[in-house]
Amino acid sequence: MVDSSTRAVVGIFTYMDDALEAVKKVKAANHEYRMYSPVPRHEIEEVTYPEKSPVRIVALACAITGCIAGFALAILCSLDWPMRTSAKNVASIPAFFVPGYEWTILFGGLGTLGAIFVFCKIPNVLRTAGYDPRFSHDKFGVVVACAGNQVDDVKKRMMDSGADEVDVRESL
Amino acid sequence: MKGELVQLNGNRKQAETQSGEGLVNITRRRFLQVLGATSAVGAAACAHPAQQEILPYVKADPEQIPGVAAWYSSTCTECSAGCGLRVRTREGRAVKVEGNPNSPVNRGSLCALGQSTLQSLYDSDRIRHPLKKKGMTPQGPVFEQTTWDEVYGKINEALTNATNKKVLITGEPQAAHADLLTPWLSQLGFGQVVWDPMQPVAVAKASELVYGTFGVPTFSIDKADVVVNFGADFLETFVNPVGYARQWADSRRSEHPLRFVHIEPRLSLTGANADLWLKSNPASEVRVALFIIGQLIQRGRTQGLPGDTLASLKELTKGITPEAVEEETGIAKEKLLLVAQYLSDADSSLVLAGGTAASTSNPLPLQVAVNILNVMLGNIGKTVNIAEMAAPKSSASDLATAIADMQAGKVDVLFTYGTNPGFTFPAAYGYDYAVNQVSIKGGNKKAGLVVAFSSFLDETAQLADYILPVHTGLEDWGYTRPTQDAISIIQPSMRPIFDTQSVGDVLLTIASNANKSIVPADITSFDKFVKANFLNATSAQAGGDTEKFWMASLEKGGYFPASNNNGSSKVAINPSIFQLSYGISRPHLHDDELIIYPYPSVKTFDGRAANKPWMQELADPITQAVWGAWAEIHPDTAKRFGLKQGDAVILRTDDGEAHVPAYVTEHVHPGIVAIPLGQGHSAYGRYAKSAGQGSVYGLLPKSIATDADSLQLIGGAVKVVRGLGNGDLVTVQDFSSQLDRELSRTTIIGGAAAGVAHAVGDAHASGHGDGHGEGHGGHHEPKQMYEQREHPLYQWGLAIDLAACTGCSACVVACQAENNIPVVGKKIVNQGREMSWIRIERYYDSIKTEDGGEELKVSFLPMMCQHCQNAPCEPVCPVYATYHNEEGMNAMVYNRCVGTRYCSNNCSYKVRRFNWFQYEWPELLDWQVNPDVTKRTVGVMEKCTFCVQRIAEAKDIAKDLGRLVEDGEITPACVQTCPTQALTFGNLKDSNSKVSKVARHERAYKVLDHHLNTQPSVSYLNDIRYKA
Amino acid sequence: MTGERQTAVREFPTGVKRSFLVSASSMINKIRFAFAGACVLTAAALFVGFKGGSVTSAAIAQDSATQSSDYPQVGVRTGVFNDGQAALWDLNIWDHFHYFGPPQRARGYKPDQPINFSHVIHVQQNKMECQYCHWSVAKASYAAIPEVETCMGCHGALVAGKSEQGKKDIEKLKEYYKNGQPIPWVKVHVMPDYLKFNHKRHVKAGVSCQECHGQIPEMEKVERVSSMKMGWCIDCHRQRGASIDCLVCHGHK
Amino acid sequence: MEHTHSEHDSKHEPPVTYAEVNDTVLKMMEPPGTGWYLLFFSCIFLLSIGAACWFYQMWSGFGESGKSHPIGWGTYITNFVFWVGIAHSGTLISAVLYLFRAHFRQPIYRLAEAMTVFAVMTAGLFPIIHLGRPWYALWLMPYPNERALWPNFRSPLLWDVFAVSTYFTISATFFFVGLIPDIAAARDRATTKFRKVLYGVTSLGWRGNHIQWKHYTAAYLIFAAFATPLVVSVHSVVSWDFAMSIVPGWHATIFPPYFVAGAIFSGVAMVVTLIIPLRKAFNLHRLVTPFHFDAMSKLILVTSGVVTYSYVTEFYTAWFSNNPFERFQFWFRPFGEFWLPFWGMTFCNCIFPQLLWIKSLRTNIAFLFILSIFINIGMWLERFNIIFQSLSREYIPAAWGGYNFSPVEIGITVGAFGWFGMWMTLFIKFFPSVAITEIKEVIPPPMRRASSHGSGH
Repeated sequence: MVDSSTRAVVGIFTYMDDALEAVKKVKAANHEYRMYSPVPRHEIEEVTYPEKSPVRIVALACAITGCIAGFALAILCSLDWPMRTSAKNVASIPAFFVPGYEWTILFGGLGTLGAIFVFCKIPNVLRTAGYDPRFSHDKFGVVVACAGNQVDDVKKRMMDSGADEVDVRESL
Repeated sequence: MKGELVQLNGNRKQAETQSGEGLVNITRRRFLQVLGATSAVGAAACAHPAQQEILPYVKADPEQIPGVAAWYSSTCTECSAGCGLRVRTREGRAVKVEGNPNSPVNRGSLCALGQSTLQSLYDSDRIRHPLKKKGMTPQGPVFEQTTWDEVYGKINEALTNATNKKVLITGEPQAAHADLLTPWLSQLGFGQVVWDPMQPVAVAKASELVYGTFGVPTFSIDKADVVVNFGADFLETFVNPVGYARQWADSRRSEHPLRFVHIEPRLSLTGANADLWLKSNPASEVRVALFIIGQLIQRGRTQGLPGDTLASLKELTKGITPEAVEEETGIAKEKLLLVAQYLSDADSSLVLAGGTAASTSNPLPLQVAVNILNVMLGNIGKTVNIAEMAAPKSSASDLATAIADMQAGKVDVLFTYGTNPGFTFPAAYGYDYAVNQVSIKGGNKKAGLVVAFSSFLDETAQLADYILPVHTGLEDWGYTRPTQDAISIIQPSMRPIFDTQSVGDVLLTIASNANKSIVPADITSFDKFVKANFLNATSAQAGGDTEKFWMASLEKGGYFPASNNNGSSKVAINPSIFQLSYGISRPHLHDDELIIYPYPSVKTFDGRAANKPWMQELADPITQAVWGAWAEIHPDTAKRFGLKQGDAVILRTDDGEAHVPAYVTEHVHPGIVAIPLGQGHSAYGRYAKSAGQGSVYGLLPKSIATDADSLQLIGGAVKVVRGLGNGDLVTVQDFSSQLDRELSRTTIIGGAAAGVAHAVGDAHASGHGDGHGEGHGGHHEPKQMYEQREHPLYQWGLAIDLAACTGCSACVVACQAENNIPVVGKKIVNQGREMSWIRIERYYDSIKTEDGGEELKVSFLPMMCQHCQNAPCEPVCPVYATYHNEEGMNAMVYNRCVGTRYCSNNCSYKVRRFNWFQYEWPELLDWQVNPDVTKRTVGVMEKCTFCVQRIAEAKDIAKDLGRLVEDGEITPACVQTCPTQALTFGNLKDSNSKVSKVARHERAYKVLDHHLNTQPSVSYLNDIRYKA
Repeated sequence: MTGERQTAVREFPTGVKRSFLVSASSMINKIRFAFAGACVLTAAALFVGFKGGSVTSAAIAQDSATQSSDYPQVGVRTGVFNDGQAALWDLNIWDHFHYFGPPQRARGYKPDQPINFSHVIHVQQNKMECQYCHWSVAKASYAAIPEVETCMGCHGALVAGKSEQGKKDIEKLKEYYKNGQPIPWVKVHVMPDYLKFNHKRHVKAGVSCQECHGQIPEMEKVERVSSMKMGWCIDCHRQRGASIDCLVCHGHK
Repeated sequence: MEHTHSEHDSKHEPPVTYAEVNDTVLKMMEPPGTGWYLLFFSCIFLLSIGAACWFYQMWSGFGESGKSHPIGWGTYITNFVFWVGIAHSGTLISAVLYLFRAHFRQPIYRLAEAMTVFAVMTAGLFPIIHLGRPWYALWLMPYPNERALWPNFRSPLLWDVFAVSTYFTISATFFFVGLIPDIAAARDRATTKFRKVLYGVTSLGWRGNHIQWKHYTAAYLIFAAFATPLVVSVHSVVSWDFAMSIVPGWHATIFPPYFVAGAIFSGVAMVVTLIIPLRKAFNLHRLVTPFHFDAMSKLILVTSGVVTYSYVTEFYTAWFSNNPFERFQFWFRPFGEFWLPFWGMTFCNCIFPQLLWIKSLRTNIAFLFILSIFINIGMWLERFNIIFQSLSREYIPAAWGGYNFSPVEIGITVGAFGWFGMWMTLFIKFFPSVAITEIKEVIPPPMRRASSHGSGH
């Protein structure tokens, strides 16, 4: 599939419903596509990615790890050199709720950040085929990767949906 | 401020002990620390602190093992009580002074001044070589270094040429010097003048009139049931404060405590410990004494008196009505009658007079009346031992005459040593002018010679043409005679630091230069003289092997036979006593005048302690003030003069003025202004000079109490003028009420039947009722969420008997000396940053009397780290710098401390101290630093450790012996030195230890424990007060 | 925009999961190699840190086994990982560069002494006991440096030295003694001010000198071979069941 | 943004569009003018004063600050609590209100969040500054070391280390994640090389495709969910520094909610203090409207009520406990020697904000600005009162004492404002200080056909 003849067809839309229309059409033709938008909209999600995001699972796992790690840190460090303070137990569990709690959040938060990095594929140092700076401004975009012989079909589907312009980028 | 110990950036000299354990060069290290904090990258890599050296001895010293202390016995020379000392030395340096348990005077204890004798030895301003006066500048005289030979030559020349009088002014000489001076004075034709303002000469004179012998009797306070005291501060400075405090305390904590009435216009430390303090009009005490005599005659308690005297006494006391005495003395007649009642009811009693209250223009009548009282009450031979009398040689009139002679040009040669008349004699006499007359002209218009034998450039020494630096007490030989038979040896505990000589050797050299033979030829030096005299005096005991006896005596500290000389009760009343005037002599006061009331304090005595930073920074037990003098003024009077606490006050007489801050307190008579003696030096050293401006002695009138030959301290009128702004009063405690917080508690015992009646929570009897209420920390059952801490071997604990604690603050200085606690200076104390680990809290509260009135109750509460089992400070430290160890101690690890100060915030007792700055010891004072205790660096917390170094040492020794530490082997510095042995330390785990027993005492409680459940390791025993 | 399009790089090849650094520019690769290189270098440095620098006990033990058996063949106490180490991360490399403190506190500190005293001659060859000179070590906290008098006991009249250097040094020693001056030895085992180290207790507990000081008998010039950091002390205290209460060593001197 | 909408409609202004949002916000980031430089260098100047004072304090000794015996904590811990408090409203606005879908948050939340991060950075300095030996601050971290020692996990100060470091990490992450799409927008409009590189790097190559948005929104919600308990926990932990001790006046169970309410109170006030000049300077009137000020005023009014209630409760508990030490402490605060800070605090925090009951004042910008400054002062005084008054009158009357304000600690306090201001100033100039994406989110998307979805969420 991956060869030099692959093209990127870029549709630029002013209106979100037009773009979604195009997505539906492209999807119907089984094309691989990316839809770009200046904002996240649930309408877009419903069309493009209706499943739940796995980020949540990662966050939960990390948070649980953090909780265990926080408690373990406090307990093990205290037991490593047991020093009494004020007749309190060496491993005073109530006091260790704080490190446990804080590390739950810390690990959970950092895990979520990691999840974003992994799932959103950032940091991304590469140029992106078909990306247009207007997408971060006020335009919606639908980019389709297709073989050279499918370009016209895709282009037509986009124009039909109401694209402002459709570009074909050669050297994908 | 000049003279502060804090030297933040300058003059940090790397000190090294003789063993070469160099102290860390703080400057560089701190610089690196600062760098490290700001830039984590190791800029340290390029900085190499100077390498440390480790210096061995050249020759082995058999007495020294590096790192092991050697102890030497000696005798204290700070005052004339003659307390035995044990000096701890490390690598040849004296580092700590403690009482010698063998000495009958102090029985192992030592007062604050005695302990700070180390700061005489290591006084940074000591004279280090012979000096010759170069000239005068506006800032004072300038001296240049000279040689011993030159000065001896000059002296010899002057002695040869002298045609007029030759005068030697000394302090109250120790016995060895007295023995040497007797031939010396006569052979060399010197007249001796003795001047020591602390000597109770009036007491001695009155003894002569009533008992027949000149001298100060020995008192047995512990044998009295009732003590009535006219101002004698026997818990502070009077004759033998350490010994008397012990006697007093032994009685107070016994089954039958003595009842103590104190009569004085000002609340002194001694008065604060009395059951009843009666605020008398100044100089009116004699009327009280006469009134009591009259009352006793009425009640028939005259058994000790010869018949004829009784008749004359009746005559003398005729017409003294209670009302009249109330009018004269300002004391309610009920109280006066009560005092008379106490005395007449008591089997044995003691009446004393002394101190400033008795230093009036005619002190003799009061002293005589007191002696008569003792005779009437049958106290002679019981509580007053007139067979053991010390005869003070001090004479104010001699000195006054000598000054007049000098002014008149009748003196050619003047030697001074051991006294400071240039400061401690009323400036009105013009001592300095007189000395200049000797120095400039001499009698025969040739230059006279003034030589001071002195280690310190004080007001007297700086008048001299030449100064010969002499050894301080810890470098010198000598002996004192604390009782008639006993001899307490003064033995050097270290080699002289500087080019100094013993006074004895100086005198011997002068004599031999003048070809006078005053001692046998084989005695070539003063130490030989001391040894010979000692062995002579004890020849009966020495047996054959005198050398062995001498070594044993040196080790013991002297020769202390058991004294069973209680003496007879035979008195010889001189009829001339009825010729004395028993009236009150007080000057007429103008509106802007008050009667000046200078008093010696435990801080400075007569001024001799003024250059000792420990004594300057020691909080005065009553006023809690530090550094310098203050003027105690009654609130009513203060209002009249428009003064408030801390205002600058100028006290002015025709003869001089003193600038002091006002200290407004109810506990002085409204007619007086009370000032501690001994501050406001113009010379003597950096600390003395920095503390205060203008000396009290400068205000005293040119009048001597001629009948008693002592200084008239009280009775002069002084103008009180509001100065500009703030008078720089610095106190460490600003709030005096316990607010019902039951910190210091009192057991009120009542009536004639002594015994513990009931406990009250604190001095406010109301609200806490009688019986064993809530406040019984000692029996407080620990309520504990967590399992109780196990203490496998030891659980160290301390118990403090408040009934025995007088508030004398000796423990504070002991702690300061032992634990390298820095002296920080007035400014930093004023910021609330004093470093002392022990604080003597002083509270004024009131006790309800039977008739519904209120009596003042002064409480002293020594407060140090309580080593709580549930210490609030411990769990809050983020780095375990403080934690609980298995010996029950609240451990503090300085080097782990990062300085959050959370522990201090959370300490309910506020006993933790923070190092706000890097405190450094000035040169020479740093020699005293205890090598066993870590010096704390800036930014760390510190606190009482129960002298962990002593615990470690005792455990180390016990381990060598294969056993546990036994009871009594560990005495922290405070416990060791306490004059009243109010403190007990030991192992609480061992239920038979002394401290366990004390902690189980029925008076025992723990401060704040019933509020906070902190479970301190320090127990307190309720104070005891008689119900008035 | 057009320029960008021409140089655009694929974002998503259909059906192939694109990895983060596929088609990375040469710059990225450089960074990767630099990182990997740094890791290798660090590992090497750590290894040097573990092993390098000091005299290690094993080496001493092997060298000295054939020479003398008068003193116990005990190595420097093994720390957490290696000789004289306070913790796994307490590396010689830090000491060599004095990152965390002055050289006096680091392993490998080997200062020049005023007199080139050789423990090899005195202990190894002449079989002198440690405590003959360091006589207070079982009596006090401090291990005494011998008095100059002690040295003179032999060197005063009997021993004048063999080598040129030795003769010169002994002359120097006599000079010190004649002038009544202590020899300004440079302290090798510098401990912080806030620490109590009681030699007596350790000697009596059977800790040999070498466990802390290394094979002094083999040293021509005395060198600090163990870190003497707290973790190192504690490790031994724990193993021997000695107290690890802070106040045993801290709070007093 | 419906309200904005309708308001605009009434004024016959066109509705805000995506492009307008983008342009307005990015315009704020245009090359700085004189005013900005003046502000920036004043901040640097203040910061240098603070840095110099701190260095002097470390060199000379901690005594250069005004603390004493018995007042071991003072200005620095006050500043610490103050700045942590300031930080709180940022997280409140960004996370809690996000979860509650409170739309008035959008235009102010970015600024509030920046304030959070920079305030925590400021707050975090003070526990180190206040150490007697700051060069050993590392010992509070549980890192393996050659001393074989660990920190004491039972100490509330160690909890602080955990709480504040977590708070900083999470809020900074949250802040940064929120910024990514906006930086991407800025990158795509950047003109200078410096900015291209800066935004190119910091946007992490964000493109905004549908997969990224999917995970992004999911993660953002989770972040908000993580940050929300932090709002409660961090100031609770900070309050335990006091509540866990036995100092009369500190040892109170009400402290955590009391501190959290106070933190939000002070933080919202600080947001108002910052947003008003910004609004004016960058002409954000169409984004930050009276509606927002009204909402914030209401928040201030509520939290002022909670804070006032807490004050009263403290007094009531002290009275009701019959504990003599507590009772004395709470008598001492209003009527003792140091009554001024107490009554100052009461006026600023309890009395003055009551004027917000008047509707017109709630949207009166000048009044709000003055009020917010008073509240900031009042909240500083509150912390100072708690720390200083409680410590100055503890159990033992003999150990009571006062405080010596020193120029050094005043310098460091001022320096902290410089430090905070420096970051704020830099941020405003280099990053979008109003959330572009979030505002766009509440604008109805452009639709060719009438949408059945309606606008907004």
